[in-house]
Amino acid sequence: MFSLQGITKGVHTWLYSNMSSTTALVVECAIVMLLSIGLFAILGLVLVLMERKVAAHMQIRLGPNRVGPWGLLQTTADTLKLVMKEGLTPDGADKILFNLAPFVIMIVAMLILAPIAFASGFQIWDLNIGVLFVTAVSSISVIAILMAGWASNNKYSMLGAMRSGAQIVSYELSAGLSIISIVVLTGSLQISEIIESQRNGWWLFKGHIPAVISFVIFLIAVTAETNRAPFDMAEAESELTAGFHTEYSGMKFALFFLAEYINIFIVCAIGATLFLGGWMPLHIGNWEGFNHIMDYIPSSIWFFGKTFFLIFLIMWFRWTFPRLRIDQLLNLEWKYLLPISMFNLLLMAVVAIMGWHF
Amino acid sequence: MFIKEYIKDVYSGVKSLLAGMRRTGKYFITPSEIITEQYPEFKAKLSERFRGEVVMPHDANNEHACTGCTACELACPNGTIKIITKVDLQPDGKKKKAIDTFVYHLEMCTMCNLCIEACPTDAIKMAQNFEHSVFDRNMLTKKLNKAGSKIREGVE
Amino acid sequence: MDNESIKSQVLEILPSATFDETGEWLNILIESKSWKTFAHQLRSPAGLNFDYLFCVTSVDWKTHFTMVYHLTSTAHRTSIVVKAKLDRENPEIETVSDIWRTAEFHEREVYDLFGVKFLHHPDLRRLFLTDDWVGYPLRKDYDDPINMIKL
Amino acid sequence: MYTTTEILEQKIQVAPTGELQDTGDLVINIGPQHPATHGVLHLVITLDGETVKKIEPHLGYIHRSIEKMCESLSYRQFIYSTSRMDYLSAHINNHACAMCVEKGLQIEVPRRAMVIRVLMDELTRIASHELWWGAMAMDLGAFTPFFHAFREREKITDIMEESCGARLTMNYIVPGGVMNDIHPDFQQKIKEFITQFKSKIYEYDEMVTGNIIFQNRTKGVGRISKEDAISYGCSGPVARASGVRSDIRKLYPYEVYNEVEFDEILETAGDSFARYMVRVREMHQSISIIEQLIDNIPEGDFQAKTKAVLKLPKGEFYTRVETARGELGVYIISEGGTTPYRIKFRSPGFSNLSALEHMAKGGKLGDLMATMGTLDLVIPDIDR
Repeated sequence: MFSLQGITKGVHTWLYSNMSSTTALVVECAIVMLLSIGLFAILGLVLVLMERKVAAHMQIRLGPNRVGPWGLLQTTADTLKLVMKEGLTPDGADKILFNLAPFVIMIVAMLILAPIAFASGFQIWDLNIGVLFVTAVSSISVIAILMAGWASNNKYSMLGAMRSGAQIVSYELSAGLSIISIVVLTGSLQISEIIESQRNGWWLFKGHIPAVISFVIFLIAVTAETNRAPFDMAEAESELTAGFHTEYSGMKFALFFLAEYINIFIVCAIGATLFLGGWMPLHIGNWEGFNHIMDYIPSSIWFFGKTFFLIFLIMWFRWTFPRLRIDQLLNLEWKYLLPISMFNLLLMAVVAIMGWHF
Repeated sequence: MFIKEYIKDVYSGVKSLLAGMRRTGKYFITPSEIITEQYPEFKAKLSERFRGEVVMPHDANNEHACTGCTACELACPNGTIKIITKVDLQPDGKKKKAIDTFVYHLEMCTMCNLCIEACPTDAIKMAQNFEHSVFDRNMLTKKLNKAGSKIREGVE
Repeated sequence: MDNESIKSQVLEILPSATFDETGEWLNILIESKSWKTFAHQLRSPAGLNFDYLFCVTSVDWKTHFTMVYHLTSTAHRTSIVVKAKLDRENPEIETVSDIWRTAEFHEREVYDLFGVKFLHHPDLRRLFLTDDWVGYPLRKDYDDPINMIKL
Repeated sequence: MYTTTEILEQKIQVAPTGELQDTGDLVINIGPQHPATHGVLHLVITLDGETVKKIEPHLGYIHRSIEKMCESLSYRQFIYSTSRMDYLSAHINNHACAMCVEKGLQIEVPRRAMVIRVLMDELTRIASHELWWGAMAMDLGAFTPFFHAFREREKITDIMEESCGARLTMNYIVPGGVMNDIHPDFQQKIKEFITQFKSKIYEYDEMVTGNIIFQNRTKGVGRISKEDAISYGCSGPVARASGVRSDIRKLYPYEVYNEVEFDEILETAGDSFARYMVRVREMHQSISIIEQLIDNIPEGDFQAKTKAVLKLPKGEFYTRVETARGELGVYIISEGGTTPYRIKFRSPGFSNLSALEHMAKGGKLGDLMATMGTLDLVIPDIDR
C-alpha cells in the first residue's frame, strides 16, 4: 500500500541524523515552504481551469479548449499574461496598504494550510487546537479585503469591502457553530484525532440528522466566507464592477484571484476533514472485508477526492443561483442559519452525551 | 403557527434551489447538449440570402452587367457606392457611357440591400462572406469591376 | 368621446382655441401663453382627463417653432394633439412637467435639440449633448461641417 | 450653470438658490462602462450607505441624431437607420416607419406581406425577450441562464437570416410590403423552433422564476403605481405590470392583429417581479400568435406596386406600434417632398427610463440593478 508517511518519516530521520537539530529544522521549514508554494501554484491552475470547465458545461459550452490538450494550459497562459501586465498603483491610493493587501490575503491562506492533513501522516503541523486555529486565522482574511477596499480610494472598492466585512463577520458564527458540533462529537480540537475518530465511519453518516444539518450549514457559511456566488457581495460585478479589487491589475490582481481559489480549497479541505473523514477511507462499522478493500486506495486520493467533490458543489452553487441582496444575505444568516445551527448544536450535544451516535 | 410557517419557508426555499441545481447538474452531465460551434474549423453555413458584402459578378468573358446608371448610388443611404463613368467608343463609332470604376466603401456599408433592389440590370448582388477584418482601413475601399472588364452584350 | 364633444369642452375651457381636423387626430391650436392653464384643465380627472402624454416634440418652421403635444386619455381612449406656436427668436413656453411627469425628460430633450426654454422647469439642462455644445442641432439652420455627414 | 464634470468631481450640488453646497453624500457613477447598464447608460447615483437617494441619468453617449439624419434621407432610405435605434426590435422599428409611410401614401399592403410582417414582429419580440431574460438573470448574478436563452434566440436569428438576409438589423420591410418573399423552409423552421421552445421554456421557470433568491430579489422591488406609470408615460411591459392597459396591438390594432387571438398580459403589483412575469408570459402569447398565423399565410404578392420615388403628401402622420419595450411612435411631418421635413421617434425606453428614479429611490443598490434589468433598457433606443 502506497503511503506518504514513509517518505516524510524517512526524510525527517535522515535530516536529523545528518545535521544538527537547528539546521534540520531550517531545512525542513524550507522544504515545507517550497512544497506549499508549489501546491498553491498547482491548485491555482487546476481550480481555475476546473471552474471554467464546470461553468462551461453547465452553460452548454465547451470552455477553454485551444491552449494545450483540452485547454489544460489555458490558465498557465493566463498567468503568464498577468505576470507581464503592469501592476498599477492609483495616484490617490494609500500605497503601502494597497500593495500589502494582496500579500496579506495570500499569507492568511498559507497559514491555514498548516494543520490540514493531506494524507495519513502528511501534515505540516498537527497542533492540538487545530480547528480553533483554522477558525481564528481564517477571520484575518477580512482584514486584507478591508485593506484593499480602503486603500484603493475607490467608491466601488470601498462598498465592496464594507459589504465583505459585514458578511464574513456574521457568517463566521454559523461556520464556527457547525464546526463546534463536530468537536462536540469528537471531544477534541486536534485534526489528527478528529480524523482518527472517524475510523469506523464518517461523522456525516454517524452523527444522524444533526450532522447533516450542520454539514449543509457549514457549506453555506463557507461559501459566504469565501465570497463566492450566490454570496459574492464583495465583488457583485453587476453592481460594483469588481468590488474590492477594482483597482488592482497584473500580478496583484492575480494574487487576489488565486487567494479566492486557495480559500475555497482550504475550506473544502476542512469540511472534508470534519464531516467526511479527511484522508480516512470509507469505513462502515465493522465490515472488516469492505474496510480492508477501501484501505487499498491511497489516503491522499481519498482526501483530494472528497475535497474536490466539495469544491465542485460550491462551483455548482455559483453557476446556478442568482446573487442575494446585502440585507437578505444578513437576514439569511441571522434569521435562519444562526438559529438553526444553535438549535442543532443543542441537539448534537444531546446526541453526544447520550452516546446515540454510532 | 409561526414555527410551521418558518419550516415551510425553509422547505420551499430549499426545494426551489434544488430544482435549479438539478437543471444545471443535468446539463453538466449531458455533453450532447453543448451548442458551441468551433469557429475556424467548422464554419457555419450561411443562407444564400445572407448579406455580407456587395459584389459584382463577372462571367467567363470578364463581362458584367453594370451600365453605370447610378441607381444604386442614389439608393444608398450612406454614400457607400461611388460610380465613376467614362465614355467608351463603340466599334461602330458611336459613343456610349460605361463605368470606369465602381467604388464600394465596405467600411460604410450597412448591408441594407437597397442598392441590390434598385439595380435595374442585376449587375450587383450580395455575397455571403462575413470575414471582413483587415489591417488597414484603406483595404476596405474596393473596386468592384475587374480590370479590363466590359459590359455584357445586350444589357441596356 | 368623439371630436365634437372634445371640441365643445375645449372651447368652454379656452375660447381662443382653434381646431384642425385634417390629420388622424383632432389638432388643437393654442396660444403659448395659455398653455399652462389649459394643460391643467386637460389633465383634470373631472373633465377631459387626458392623463397620458406620450409624445412631446417641436418643429422648426423656419419662421416660428411649433410645440406639439400628443395626449391620450386612458379612460376614454381618445387622442388629441395640442400645438402651440412659439416665437423663433426667443422660444419660451411654460413647463408641464408638474402635470405629466414624463414631460420633464421630453422637455429637456426639446431644450437640448431645439433650444426651446421651458419656464419653471425643475432641471433644465442639456440631456444628450455636452454642456458646452454650441447651437441646437435639430433647428433647420444648424450647420456642423465636422460632425454632419451630407450625401 | 455648472458643468456636469464639476458637479461630479467636486461632490457639489447646485442648490435651488444657485449656490454650491457640499452634501457629503457618496456619489458614484454607474456607467457609462458598467456591467449592469448593457450599453453606455450613465447614471450618477447618490448613496446613503447602501440606500439609493438620487438617480440622475446622463444620456447622449450614443446619440447619433437619427431624427436629423432622416431629414436628408428619402422615404425608402430612412427605414434602415431606425434598425439602429432599438436594435433588439429592429424589425418592429422598421415596421412602424413603413406603416407611417404607407399611411401617408395610402398604399394597400398585400395580405401576405401583412401576415409575414406580423410573424416577424412576434419572432423579434420573442428574441428580444429571450435576450432580456438572460441579461436580467445576469444582472442578478446568475450567469448560466444567459447562455440557455441564447440557445433559443439563435434559432430565431437563424430563421431571420434565412428569410431576411441578416441576423439583427434585418431591414426586411420596405414601404408597401417586405423586401423578399419568405424562404421556402420558413414555416417548417418556425414549427421546429416552437417545438424546441416549448420543450425548454419550463426550464426557465426552474432556473430563475421559481428560484427563492430570485423571487426575494424582485418581489416588492422598484414598485410603481398605476397612476405614476401613466404620468411617467410608461408603456409596454413596464406599464402593463402596473395594470395600465397599454398594448397597442390590442388598443389600436394594426396589420392583422385584430384577427388573431391573444391576451394582453396585465399584472397589478407593479414591481420588478410583475414586470418579469409580464415579459415571460408575453413570450407564450407571441408563440400563440405565431401558431395561429403560421399555417395561414395567404398566397399572393409580398409587395405592393409602388413608385420608384416616394413623395408623401403635405401633412402629418403618426403611427404607433408595440415593440418589445413598449410603444414606439413615428411622427412624420411632410412638406410634400421626397424627404421628411421633420421626423420624430417617440421611443419607449426614453419614457421608461424617466421613471427609473421614482422606482429605485429608497431601495438598495442591488434593487437598482433589479429594477434596471426589468425596465429592459436599450440605450440606442433612448439616445437615438
